[in-house]
Amino acid sequence: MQFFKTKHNFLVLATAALIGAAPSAYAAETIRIGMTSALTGPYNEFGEGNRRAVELAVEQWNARGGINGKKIEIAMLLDDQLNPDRAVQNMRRILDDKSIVGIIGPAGSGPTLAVIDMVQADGRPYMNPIAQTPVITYPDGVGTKPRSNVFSFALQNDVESVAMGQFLAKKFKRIGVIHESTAYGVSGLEYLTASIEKNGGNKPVAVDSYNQGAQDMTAQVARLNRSGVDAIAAIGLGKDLAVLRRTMARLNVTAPLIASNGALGLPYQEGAGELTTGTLGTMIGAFSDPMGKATAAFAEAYKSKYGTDRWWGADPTRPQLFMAISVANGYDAANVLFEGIRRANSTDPKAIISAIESIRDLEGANTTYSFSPERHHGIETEAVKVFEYAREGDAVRLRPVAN
Amino acid sequence: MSKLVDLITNTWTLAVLCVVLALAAGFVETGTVQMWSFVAINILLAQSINLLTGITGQISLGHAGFFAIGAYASALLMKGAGLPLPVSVVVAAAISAGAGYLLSIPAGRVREFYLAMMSLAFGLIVYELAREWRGLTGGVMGVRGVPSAQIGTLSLFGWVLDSAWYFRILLLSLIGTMIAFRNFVKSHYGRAFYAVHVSEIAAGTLGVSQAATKRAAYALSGGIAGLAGGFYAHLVGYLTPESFGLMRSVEILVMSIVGGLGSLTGQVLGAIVFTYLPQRLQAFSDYQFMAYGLILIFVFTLLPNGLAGLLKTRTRYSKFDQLGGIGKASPAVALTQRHSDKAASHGPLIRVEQVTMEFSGLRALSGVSLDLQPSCITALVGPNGSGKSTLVNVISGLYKPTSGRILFKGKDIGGQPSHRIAAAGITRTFQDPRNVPSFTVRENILMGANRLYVHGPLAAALNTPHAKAEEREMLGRVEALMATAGLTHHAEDIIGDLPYGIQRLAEVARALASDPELLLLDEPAAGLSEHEAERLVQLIRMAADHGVAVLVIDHHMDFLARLVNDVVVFEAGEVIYRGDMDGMRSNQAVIEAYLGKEEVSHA
Amino acid sequence: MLEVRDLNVAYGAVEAIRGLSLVAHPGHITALIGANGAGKSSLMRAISGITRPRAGQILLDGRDITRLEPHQRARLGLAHAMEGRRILHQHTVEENLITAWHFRKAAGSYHAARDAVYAHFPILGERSHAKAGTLSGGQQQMLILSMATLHKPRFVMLDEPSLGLAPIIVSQIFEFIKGYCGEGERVVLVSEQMASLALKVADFGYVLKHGKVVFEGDREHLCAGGLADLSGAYLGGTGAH
Amino acid sequence: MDFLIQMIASGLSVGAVYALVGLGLNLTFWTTRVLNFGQGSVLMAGAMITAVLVARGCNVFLAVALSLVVSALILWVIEFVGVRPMLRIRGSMGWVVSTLGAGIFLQGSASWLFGTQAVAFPDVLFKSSDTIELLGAYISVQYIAVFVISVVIVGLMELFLRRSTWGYGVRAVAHDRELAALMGIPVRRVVVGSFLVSGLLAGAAGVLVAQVSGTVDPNFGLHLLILSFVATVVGGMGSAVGSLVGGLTLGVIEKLVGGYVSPAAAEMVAFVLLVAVLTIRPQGLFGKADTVKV
Repeated sequence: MQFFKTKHNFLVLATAALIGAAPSAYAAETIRIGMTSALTGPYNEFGEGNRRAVELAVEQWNARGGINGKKIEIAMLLDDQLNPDRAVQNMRRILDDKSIVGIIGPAGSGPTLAVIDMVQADGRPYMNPIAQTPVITYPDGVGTKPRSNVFSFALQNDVESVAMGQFLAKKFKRIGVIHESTAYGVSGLEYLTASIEKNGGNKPVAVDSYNQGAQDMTAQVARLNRSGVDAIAAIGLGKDLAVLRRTMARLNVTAPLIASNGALGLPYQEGAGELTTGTLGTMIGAFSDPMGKATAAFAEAYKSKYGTDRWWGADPTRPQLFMAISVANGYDAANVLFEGIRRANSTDPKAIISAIESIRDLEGANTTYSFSPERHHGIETEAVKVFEYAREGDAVRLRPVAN
Repeated sequence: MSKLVDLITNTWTLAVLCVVLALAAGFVETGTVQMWSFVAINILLAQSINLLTGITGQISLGHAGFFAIGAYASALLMKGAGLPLPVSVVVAAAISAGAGYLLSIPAGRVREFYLAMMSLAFGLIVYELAREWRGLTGGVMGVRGVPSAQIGTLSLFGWVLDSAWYFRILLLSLIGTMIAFRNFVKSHYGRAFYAVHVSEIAAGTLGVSQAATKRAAYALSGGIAGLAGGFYAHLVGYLTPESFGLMRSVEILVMSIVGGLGSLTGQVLGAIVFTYLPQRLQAFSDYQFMAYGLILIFVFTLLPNGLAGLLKTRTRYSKFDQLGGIGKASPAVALTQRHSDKAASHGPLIRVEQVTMEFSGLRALSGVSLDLQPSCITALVGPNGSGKSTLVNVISGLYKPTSGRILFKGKDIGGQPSHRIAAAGITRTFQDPRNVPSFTVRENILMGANRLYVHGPLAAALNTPHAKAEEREMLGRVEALMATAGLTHHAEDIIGDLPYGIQRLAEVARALASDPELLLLDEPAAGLSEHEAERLVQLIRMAADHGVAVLVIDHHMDFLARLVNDVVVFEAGEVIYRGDMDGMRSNQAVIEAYLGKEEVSHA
Repeated sequence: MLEVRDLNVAYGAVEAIRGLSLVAHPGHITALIGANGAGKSSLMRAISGITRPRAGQILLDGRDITRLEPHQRARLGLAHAMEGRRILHQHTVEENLITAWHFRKAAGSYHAARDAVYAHFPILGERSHAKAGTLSGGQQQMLILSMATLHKPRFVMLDEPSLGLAPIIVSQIFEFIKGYCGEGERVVLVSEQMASLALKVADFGYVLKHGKVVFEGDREHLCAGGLADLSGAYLGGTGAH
Repeated sequence: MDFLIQMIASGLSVGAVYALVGLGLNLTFWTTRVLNFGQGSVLMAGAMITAVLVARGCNVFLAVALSLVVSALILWVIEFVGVRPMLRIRGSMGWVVSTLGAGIFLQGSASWLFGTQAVAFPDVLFKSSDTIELLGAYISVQYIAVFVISVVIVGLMELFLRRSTWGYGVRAVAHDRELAALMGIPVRRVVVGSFLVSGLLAGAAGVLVAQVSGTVDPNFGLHLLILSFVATVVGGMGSAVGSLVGGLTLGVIEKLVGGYVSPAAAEMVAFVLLVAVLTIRPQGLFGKADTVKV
């Protein structure tokens, strides 16, 4: 009997599986959006942060009576755990629901690259909050035609590397670059090199890579050191940058570390401990003093809804800079999408897209947004600053470096 | 209950199901069709690893490697060389089959843990290559813009494929592969693969070369996984190395193990469950990893035979059912009749000349010589450890003689690998029966006939008339042998569950199924009941009547007495007597060596 | 006294021992005679606890040990030398003896026991640092005997100690067994395929076939039965019926 | 010159950890013929618990001790739910699935309890800025400490296995369970013991590695586990010394290739080495050839 039971359940599961999800009824009275991101799993920091941001935005709009009287509803909130196959399957489910009006995408370059072509083929407005690789928005390279329906709120590699490149070119002669070997790291390297040269610096004298989660970087650091670098530029996640910093200390490498945004997050600060002092990192400047009105408002709203959680950061009095790319980007993505729908006063993709393209000087948490048919990315170079961990008394604070 | 099982495993039901799916694909949502496609791909992967790990017993932790090779190959061939879908996936499969063949060369030499690690290394090497070989694979940036059905960029001879049609093509290839795979597994090749799994030594004595078998298994398995990879590439349209890491290999293995290693149906179930599980688990949100972990931990305590255990179906390794029995057409000949005129005009069948066998100084055989004539039954007796089994092991090629020659039909076979010797027509049995416990009696005996098959793997997979005819003929032999051995009513029983005596008989029958010219039996009567022993005598007599030369090791004097033509007595690795039974009984040397002095004084 | 009461042992559907009972008395060597697959080894494995019986009882001096773990039985002074030269091949002779010694209730010192062994089998002393796997068959058998009897256990089971050995060695081994059984009230159970050999040592014999006792009796009885009958019995002929 | 020294130094230290983990895998493999795919997560647990406890203001050494105990217990549970039941089912390879499941479960629990973010690992042994100078090369004291501790532990284990009574017990069980039982060895207790010790080793390795990397996250340990597998196989499953030699060889080669060829190549070298060694010597460098009996 028991045997029959399990067996029976199994058959139910199997058949249920075969039938798949039934199409949800078209609900005209609400604006339905879909989102897939890394909500759980080892890489959920950005995904979870964005979920909170999007839910906050929806709450606020609905509190204001929704879009032209229609309430907003997150009709599909799926978890891809940063796994490309899962992302593809989730995105497929979202696209299959014809009642979905707008889409907010995955939390990394890998899964985003996996879904982006099908999204473009589908044509509905798609917001890319996190993935930094520019090819997501500009398949044929920055400056060329963007994908018609893809808008980016991420800190694109090319944008991020401008500030970094200027700084490096100005201050250092022999630059060594180390990057994680992922889509993000590799394209980051390209743009950084380009930017350094554009700003009249000499191209990096040494370049090395590491795998995410590497626990020791002796080989890489020693190689850079051997080629006599006077600065080490790094592109990667916070915890890996911490390993890098510690390895530098072990090999007594004194050249300064100038890193991508990862260096400004908690994992780096905790992992590198007191070694953080002196590290420089590039980041959207929004959350540094003085905060803009919109930014402050967002921070306030977030704090009141979620309190001072790990996305807010260690210091309860003020949000960490890192919020800009783990939370605020998602918040702006949602707001711009809704604003577009509002302006279009329609759920027709074409209309919404052209409405978004018509947006000029919209105050967002991270920056002031302006889009156009040629320009589908929000964060621009002026929004990005270089910060330094400086010792103030017994505390270590991040302060912007005069550029 | 069992009716339900019959229903869902019935060929027609399955056929109908497939048709339904193919039609439905046009109406359900793309996402659903896409999931079905993922299932189909996972079924291919599961079958591929099942062939290698489940059937041939070679564990693989690197199947993602084959999967990746197939995917990248097909993607690049189509993107770069513009090959059409059928060509690109087939070539991709061929390439990763090649990779499998190459891997088998080092992997064939290692076992269990070491094999697991080597396969793991293989998978990770492919993964690292995919990451680092930017020129070819695009490195970590991956391959973008692979022609893919879901984006509508995939076309076949100008006709643009949508997800539904892609799924139909995939389904068709899956069914094709499954049928071919099934036929292949049920052919003598499948049985050979399984024999290598159970006992490489026994496999050798069936004329199966374990090295060649492993090479074939790896190549085939790689090929199927490569095919899956090809279809995967054109399903998702974007390839990143991250899709081919260790976790993918593990997933594939888990799918297959949970499905039930060795069972073809089980693989399908495993694939279905593990394709949908992650999606369904999303409901658990933060707990889904824990849930998944718990499922993996306890699935085996709950389903010891995997999902296959649920449907009480067993994968059978003969085409008996397919052919609907053996039909009347089959001639009931168990053995080929060889002219059996005892006149030794044409010399002995086998001549052992001055054979010596030493193990680290210990002399098991010292200068043994003896001849065996066709249709002559010779007993080999002597105290334990006098070298009887050693002689059989030397003749059958398990040991390489230290010195001396063994002339079989005039040519020296001393020291040749056992599978060659078996193929030449020398078959032996072991003191402890070496059957495949999970096979039926019929399948076990049929395995013996392995060396007689002439049809090739392709014929086996396609079930050509010739292949069928041959299988039918062999099944006929087996039937006849079982009749003589009195095993007919056990034909469908799993041999592992049968009494010792029956297993012994079956093993002798298996030896005869190879239609040998020389038959070596190591204590065949040990542990047989009177009745079984009688059957054994009949079997051996039948062999002799058909011109087979038989050498029997045994202690049953009375059993031997009513069977053999002459006796060879061993003592400490030397022949101390050769002649008839009565002569032996009165021979002083024998009595002393065999029975010891005191008893004689007693008697 | 070692006693077995209607024991049943089965591997899957294969019945190896079918309702077998026997008694082995102290001070006597009891032989189990029978061909391959007759159930000699299965019986011994059940007694020492390696295979769990389906039914039946095993008693040492009246104490029921049927439920005990093998190592517990070993510590009660039950030694079992399995067939097929089971020793630690990768270990040296010395290490084999040490391992055999340390986990059982040991009376006296290890060194004394070891020296006794080397005194009785000098060859083992000479090769004490050689890997056991490199010993000759006879030497391995000696080592096995020594390991089994190292603690002077009261109950000793030897599964085919003569297997594959030259007659001289065999008689040497049997001498040892006789001697061991003689000193102290010890119960010794020996299995043999060849009655002739068994009768060289045994005081009492059970002839097994298909997991049953088909013929039993003391030495005289077995011999009186005459070799022919006896051979009939253990060679599977009709003599026994 | 100083470059070479730095490579070798870090290689030795990393390699010693491989050896430590490898030895843990070896122990359980000897007694049960099962490979624990969950071991990586046990490393994680060891390090994670230490980190969390210290962050909660617990004394460092107490924290380490506690985490070692927990890791041991984890392996004990794995043996109970994941290994023992599997061994009853012949040839099902269920243990692959169950031990893997255990690992995933641990990962899941860790992310549920402590979040998925990398947690800072306290400086238990020295600071990463502590270095000594040798022939013009700076060598981290932490590396030296990690190396010394690992080697000492492995050495002690080898001694334990070779000399102590229980060591004989483990080796006997590894060689022949039945024979061991007949010698009066409590096989079950030896098996459980081997898992407990394996857990201790894993926990220790976790702490040591975390000390080098500076952070722990739920994903921590898998990569290390794989490389330790490789080290063990290269050294040969037979002996603790084998694991040590295998580990050190692998660590040093990895760093040398990383330093002189490229870090990318270093990722691959371990596996190429493995295939190469097994092709030439199927039982590994120090392994004993398993004899096929007829």
